[in-house]
Amino acid sequence: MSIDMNVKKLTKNAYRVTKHRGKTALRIRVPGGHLKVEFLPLIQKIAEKYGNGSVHLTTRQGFEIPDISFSKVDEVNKLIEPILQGMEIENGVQIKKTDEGYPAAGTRNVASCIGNRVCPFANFDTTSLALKIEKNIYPNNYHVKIAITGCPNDCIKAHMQDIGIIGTAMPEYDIDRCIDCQACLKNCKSRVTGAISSKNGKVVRDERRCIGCGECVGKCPTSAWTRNPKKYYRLIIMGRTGKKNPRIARTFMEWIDEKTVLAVIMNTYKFVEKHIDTTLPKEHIGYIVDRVGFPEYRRMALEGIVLPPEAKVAKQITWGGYQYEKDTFIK
Amino acid sequence: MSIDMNVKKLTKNAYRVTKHRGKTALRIRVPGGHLKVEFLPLIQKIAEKYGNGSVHLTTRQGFEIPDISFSKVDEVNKLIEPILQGMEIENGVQIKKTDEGYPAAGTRNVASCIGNRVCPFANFDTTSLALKIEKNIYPNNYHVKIAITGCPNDCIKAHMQDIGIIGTAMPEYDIDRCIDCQACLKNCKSRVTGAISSKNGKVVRDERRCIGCGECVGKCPTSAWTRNPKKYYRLIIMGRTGKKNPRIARTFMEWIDEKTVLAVIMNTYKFVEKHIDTTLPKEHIGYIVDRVGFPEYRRMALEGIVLPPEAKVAKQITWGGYQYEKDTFIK
Amino acid sequence: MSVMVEGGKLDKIILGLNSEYDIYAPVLKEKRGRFSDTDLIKYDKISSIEEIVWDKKSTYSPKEIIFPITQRLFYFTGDKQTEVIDNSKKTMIFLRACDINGISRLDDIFLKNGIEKDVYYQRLREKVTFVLMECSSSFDNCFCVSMNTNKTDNYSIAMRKDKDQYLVEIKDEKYNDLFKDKGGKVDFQPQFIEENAIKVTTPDVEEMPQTIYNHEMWDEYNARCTSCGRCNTTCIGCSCFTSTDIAYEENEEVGERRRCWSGCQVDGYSNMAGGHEFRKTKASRMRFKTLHKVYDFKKRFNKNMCVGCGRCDDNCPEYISFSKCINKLTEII
Amino acid sequence: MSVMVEGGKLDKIILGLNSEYDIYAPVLKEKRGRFSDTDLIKYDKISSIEEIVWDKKSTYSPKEIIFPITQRLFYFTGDKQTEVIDNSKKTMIFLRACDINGISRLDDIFLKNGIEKDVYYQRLREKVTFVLMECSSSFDNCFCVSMNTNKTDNYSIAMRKDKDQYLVEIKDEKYNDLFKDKGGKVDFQPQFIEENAIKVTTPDVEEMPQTIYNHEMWDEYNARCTSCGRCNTTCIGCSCFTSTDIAYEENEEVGERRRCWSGCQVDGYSNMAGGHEFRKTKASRMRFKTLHKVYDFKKRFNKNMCVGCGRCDDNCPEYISFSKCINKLTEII
Amino acid sequence: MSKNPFDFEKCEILAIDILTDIEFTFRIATSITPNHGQFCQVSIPKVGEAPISVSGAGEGWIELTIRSVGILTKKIFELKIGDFLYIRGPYGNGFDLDILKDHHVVIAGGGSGVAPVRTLINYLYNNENYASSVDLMFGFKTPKDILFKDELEKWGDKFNTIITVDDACGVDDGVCEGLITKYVKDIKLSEFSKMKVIIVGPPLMMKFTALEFMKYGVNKDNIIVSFERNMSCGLGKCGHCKIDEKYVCLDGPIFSYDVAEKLID
Amino acid sequence: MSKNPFDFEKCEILAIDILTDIEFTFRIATSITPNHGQFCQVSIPKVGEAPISVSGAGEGWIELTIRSVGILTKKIFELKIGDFLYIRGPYGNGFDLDILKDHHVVIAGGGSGVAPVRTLINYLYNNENYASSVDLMFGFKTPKDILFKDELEKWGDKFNTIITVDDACGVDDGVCEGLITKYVKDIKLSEFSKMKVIIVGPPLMMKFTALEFMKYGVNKDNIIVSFERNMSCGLGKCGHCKIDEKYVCLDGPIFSYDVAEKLID
Repeated sequence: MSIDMNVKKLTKNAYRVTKHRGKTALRIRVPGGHLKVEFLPLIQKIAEKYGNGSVHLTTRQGFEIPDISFSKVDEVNKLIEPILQGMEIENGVQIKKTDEGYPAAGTRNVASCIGNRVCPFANFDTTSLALKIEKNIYPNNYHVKIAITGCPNDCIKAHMQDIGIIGTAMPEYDIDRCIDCQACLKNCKSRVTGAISSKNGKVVRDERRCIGCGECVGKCPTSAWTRNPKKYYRLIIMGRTGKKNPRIARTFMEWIDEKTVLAVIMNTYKFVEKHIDTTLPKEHIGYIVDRVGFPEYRRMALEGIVLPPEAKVAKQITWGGYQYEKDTFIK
Repeated sequence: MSIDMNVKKLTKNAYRVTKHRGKTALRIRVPGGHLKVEFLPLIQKIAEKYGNGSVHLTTRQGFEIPDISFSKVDEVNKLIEPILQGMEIENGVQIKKTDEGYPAAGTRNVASCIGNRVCPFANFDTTSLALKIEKNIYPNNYHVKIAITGCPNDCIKAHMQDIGIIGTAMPEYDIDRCIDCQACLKNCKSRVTGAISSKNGKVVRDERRCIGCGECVGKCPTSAWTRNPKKYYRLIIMGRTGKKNPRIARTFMEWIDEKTVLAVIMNTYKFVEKHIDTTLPKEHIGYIVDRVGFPEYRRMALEGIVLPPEAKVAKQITWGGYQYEKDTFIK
Repeated sequence: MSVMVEGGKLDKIILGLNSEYDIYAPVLKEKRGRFSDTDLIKYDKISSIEEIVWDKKSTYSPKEIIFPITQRLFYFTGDKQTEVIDNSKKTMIFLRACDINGISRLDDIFLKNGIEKDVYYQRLREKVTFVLMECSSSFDNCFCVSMNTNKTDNYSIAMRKDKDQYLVEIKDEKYNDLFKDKGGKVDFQPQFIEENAIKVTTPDVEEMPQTIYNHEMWDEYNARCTSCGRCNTTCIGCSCFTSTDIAYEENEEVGERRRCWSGCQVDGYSNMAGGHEFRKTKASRMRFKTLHKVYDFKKRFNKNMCVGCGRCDDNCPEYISFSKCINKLTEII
Repeated sequence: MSVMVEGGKLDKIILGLNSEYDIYAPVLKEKRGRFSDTDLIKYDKISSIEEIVWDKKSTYSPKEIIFPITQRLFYFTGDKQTEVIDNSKKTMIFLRACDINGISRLDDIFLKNGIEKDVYYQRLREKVTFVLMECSSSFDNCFCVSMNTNKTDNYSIAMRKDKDQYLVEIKDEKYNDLFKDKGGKVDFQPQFIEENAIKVTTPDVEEMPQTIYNHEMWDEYNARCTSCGRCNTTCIGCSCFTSTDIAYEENEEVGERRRCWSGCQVDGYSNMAGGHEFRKTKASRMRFKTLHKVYDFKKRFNKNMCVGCGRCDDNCPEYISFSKCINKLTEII
Repeated sequence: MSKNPFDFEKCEILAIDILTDIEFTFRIATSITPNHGQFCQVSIPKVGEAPISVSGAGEGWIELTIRSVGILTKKIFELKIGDFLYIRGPYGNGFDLDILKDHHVVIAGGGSGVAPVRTLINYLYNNENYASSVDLMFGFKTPKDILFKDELEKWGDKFNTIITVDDACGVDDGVCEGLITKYVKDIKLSEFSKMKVIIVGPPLMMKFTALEFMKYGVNKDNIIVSFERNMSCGLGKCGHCKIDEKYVCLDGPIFSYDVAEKLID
Repeated sequence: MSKNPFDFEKCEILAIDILTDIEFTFRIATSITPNHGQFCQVSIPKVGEAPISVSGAGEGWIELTIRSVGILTKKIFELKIGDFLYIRGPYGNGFDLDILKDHHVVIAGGGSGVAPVRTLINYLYNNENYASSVDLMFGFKTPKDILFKDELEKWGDKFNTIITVDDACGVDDGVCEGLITKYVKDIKLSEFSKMKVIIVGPPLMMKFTALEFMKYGVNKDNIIVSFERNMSCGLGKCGHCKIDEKYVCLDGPIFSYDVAEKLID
């Protein structure tokens, strides 16, 4: 029989149309990038039996198993049931039919840096937040890219995502513990934003310049700097690569809490739902915001949210990035 | 015995200092992100025996195996010999002692999107180029991040790298095969840079606007558009995240060949060698270029290179990105 | 007469013919495929038998030789008009049975439909000599047997490639001399594909039930089809075209009237001047195409337009199977 | 007298003492550690015995209670100067044997070195009552036994935590009344650590060979040490400080003279006004510290400064082991 | 060499009649004698070619009523008397006069649908007894869109003529308001069997008008419609005008409604 | 309450002698009577405190020769006669006069190293027969850096006095060019065993000058040096001036070279 494959369904099933006729590639999500190695043998088996014995590690921290025949998709879907079970359902993701593969692919794997399970710079457990977000937003066909990074160094490249979540520390200063070694100051000056200056044998933090990396805490030999135990986040939005207007994400909110992060993300989906131009193949969120305007995005993103007192929200955003020609958005 | 660990050596050995005292994490390189699954059991074994049974998939397409005791580093180094053998040495990387783990970590794993082994949009085999580059530059302690993407869509986020290599297609047009369906035009207008316009019942490509994504070729139902079989690349440079000045990489060269890509990379290392400020902990290439100036980088990057005739080179670059305060670089 | 000829000798014959003939055959265009590092197989002039691709189906059919994608009809120079008249050599086309049968469909339209013959087509068509390429096995997506287009005797020469040797039947005696002393006589008659993996049943009705017009079977194509038009452009039978006048950019006094392939699947094909579009939805276009290929053409010309070459299925980027669509239609009726 | 007291009753004793004493003990500061989601253990005032962390070593030693990190010496108001005199309550410090021995090193410097006593230290020091916390087992990096600092009898009260009960020896009889009727008498004497996993041999020389000055053993620290100063700040024995005068920002007429901890490992410590730096390299600083801790202090005070609490090793972000350094030095001599 | 059917004739413009802002009638010099309802391919070289119904014909001339809807027609509108249009044709089947003879003929036209029946009406007008009776119904969007006003008046002298506009725009001009289907009932519908109804206009107008007549008992095979398609080659080659097995340029544009309604597009 | 050793005395500035652009001598009113070579902690409240050698002393006053190198000394330079300096001290051991008695004393000073030996020289000048013989050697960078010019001339009357400059800047001012080590040979070095050599100046100058004298046979224990360190508390507490087991503020700044050379910093 000739292949008659509804490729739109196939791609929603987390398979992709490849360059090779009749061959597809399965994308396995690894929310937060953290994987129990007990799943590796299954991935190996699928690659060896149905693929070509290789996997591609994706930049979103998933596995892509290439070279699977269209005709084997159903079989593979049955096989990956333990992965759906262990990596999605056990994490609270709602998937009705567990033997039919991934129920959606639009919303991409929620990526995260290794976070404070390992990294000394990370301000929180990125993977755990990734799992919470995954639970809230997956499955979903809207094309949204979310990444989470433990500190403003942004190893995960959250600046290239639709929604980037940066863990920030609110550094608190005990002036009497400070010995004026200036380790924090020097580090902040050379590696961060120079938010710390020297004053009268102690240091002063310019809170409007501080990006909350928390490195002053790490550098301080007397614990004069400590983190406020509350978790703070910076939310950056609408970064992207793409062929039209690659640009880095810009700060939307600062010093917000996890509850707010999650609520803004849910509101963002509502924004997409309301404003997406369905006549286009798949309008990405960033282009919707461009089209509809940041103020409307801001309005919807904040809907129903009671902001924590420390929170700051961008009133306007200048996006920048590449605009290959003057008429990039004048058409 | 008390731990006396030269952590600088440890980190050069591709282990990292973690948040947990005396515990490290091993980073396994997967050049080009493409992995034979036969290596998975070894990774699993290390994670289970020496780590905590989990791995983190890094955004640079490697594995990070956390929670390994400092005291087990030598043992683990012996164990990963087959990985060094199979993923580095067999690929031509020179590693003298194969039982002492990775000989360097500064130059990061060369990342690449899945490329044209799978992706219909990719303009070349990204993984193969990644392997060639890996062979040329690894091991090296200079902190350099390189990523390769098959097309200007840049799924690998090459725009956040020190050196981003974008595979481009030189589309060639056979006017007599064109049926004026405008599939290329509409796609270019809505998804790319609008480089194609309609003229007299045929189309015209504005070569100064074309970013070489090659999508016109993919869209054309008559093969009026085909790729010039030569491989072309765009080289973008000095993108980064980081806490100081996150910014997207900017175009340094366009329409260059692979030979030039490789030569510019080697010259870039010479530039680092010459100009790095060794009094700093590890000065990243982007900051060296900022300090020394683009013209000097340009001069050294081009040294000894005979450019292909189509090649274009940036005369100057405006970097942009975040500058948190007006004095970010005035100190 | 049939002979067995070595490739080298065949090349000499071809070189000899080149003064009189443009010889077209499916050839490989390296890395000119839709995806990077993929090749394109299309018809082009050859000067060596080696250039011919035997083991794969060409992406595009040979129709473009006699029905060029872009064909100039008139040149306009100031107030003058000049008919464009083709002065090329005779053509010899290496092609398969399905395509020979496909060209007969083109003949129906261009030479038999209406009162007038399409002279532009006719002039190219009359130059053609067919060299039948024997299919050693059925390719993916072929269903020529179902369409009765697996066989033909409409050729002058037939050929089978057998490693470096070629078995050649010279059916048109005027070519006998070419092969004299070039190879040993053999008992060779081209074989035809007798079975395809894919089997298609065409609707066998005098008149299509009106219910088919709005039948839900077409609906799925609204979501699936992207109107790329590859099923039209790769089809040996599709003959639609659009005429355009242009004035050259360098001198608006000079211009041309030309025609280009168009196709019922492509956006705008059914547009009227003024904007009305008769077949807006992809479902309606799919219906139009399907009925044309396996139903209404037959009402007019007593044979189905579709020859089962399968190129539409080979090339559909959305993996829509036309053979499956035909079977679905037949089943519904 | 020794008694066994329940935690609840001990809390009541503490509440009672609070009017007269600030009671300091190692307590847990949740999520205030160097890395996110890690805790800090440091000395602070307690009001319940429950607050005390027994099973882990504190990051910082108790020295900051008697030798505050920042200590004001004088206030300046216009032309007037006022000596800053501490009026706080008496202090009771829960601490371990090594730290009690460590404080004797501070006493050597502040009270015995030179002719003058450091009155600021003296005033705080005189308020102190030691409550010995018995170590149930040696912690990571401890080498008190090697330094002969595992034991002490310099305490008023000693305590062992035994689940919810506390075994208490009241050595200073003036505290007997506190415990009367609060618990049953037991036969309890604090035990001391008799062996550490880490063993250190200090250099046993009258005079350090001059060759040690430029010995290559120090070189590695140039690359390894980052001059963060944690080995100084966490050390119970380090007593160096730097004085600073400031005028307050809000009113330049008013200001203070204060002193802050400094340390030989920290950049600038050995700088002269005018810029000359005596110990520029990290190797030279490591040498200075090492010799001070296990050699020259002893020449002056007949005991090594280092008490083997191991906090330097606990906290070195570069994983430099001081115990290993001492052994290396001793081996070389 | 065979005669080239794509070749075309250069014709001088003899007169231009401005009917509305966007509808002009061009009289051009030519010797062709089209049937009623036929069309020509009209072009300006280097601009384009379009199918235009013949709306008038006489000795050595024909008339083409052109609606300005695109680049070509816009260019044509810029032409002046003495300039040239280029035509080939006539194409298509045209109306079969024979079947109308001695019948009650109703001609219903919508908008520019009037053009292709103009010569037929004038024939019936000039041959008063050819049809047993003639009714004319013409629908336009607004009063200013009404075409051939003078002639409509002239025809009204002999034939029962109903002119409707979708929207009278407040002008009381003696025209009726509403779709023409509304006024079918006003036609004398006594002799169903012999009545011939010709409907020309946009597809939906034709469909609903036909249904309306059928409601009153007119047989499908007595209804005649004229299809508008983008006839391009006029020769049955280019495929643009194909519906089902029919090529409008060859087999049409005039179809009996019983044939037309069954065509699956 | 115990006496606070950090407490300090408010002293009026009696005179200011501008030696060079960056070296002033302040005479202040105080009743302290420092030994030769001792230093005081000098401060301006709210600005800071610094160790300054006593360069002169008399009845009810001392002199402090201050080099402007930082914030505090810059502020001090802004003071005028009648303003106040704040001091505590004197600190340190000072020179042991007894060991110089009846010896050939050589005093070698580099730069501002002259200040701490100024009172000693004046003592020897005023008590001419205390030492058997006195040689003075002073090295400065350039002629304009020469301190105590008038006194140098005065001393030169009684003592063999060699003044050198590293760079004469083309001025022939009667001074020698070159490091003072070069001129050690010019000193009458007949009685090695009884010669006492006092060297004050930067660490390297002291080291190489001592070595030079030793080359000529002067014994280590007859060489006396004065250490410059950033003495801060002056009380042996703050640790800044510690070298090996020595606290410069307590055990120094004057050390016999045989002790000094062995100290491992």
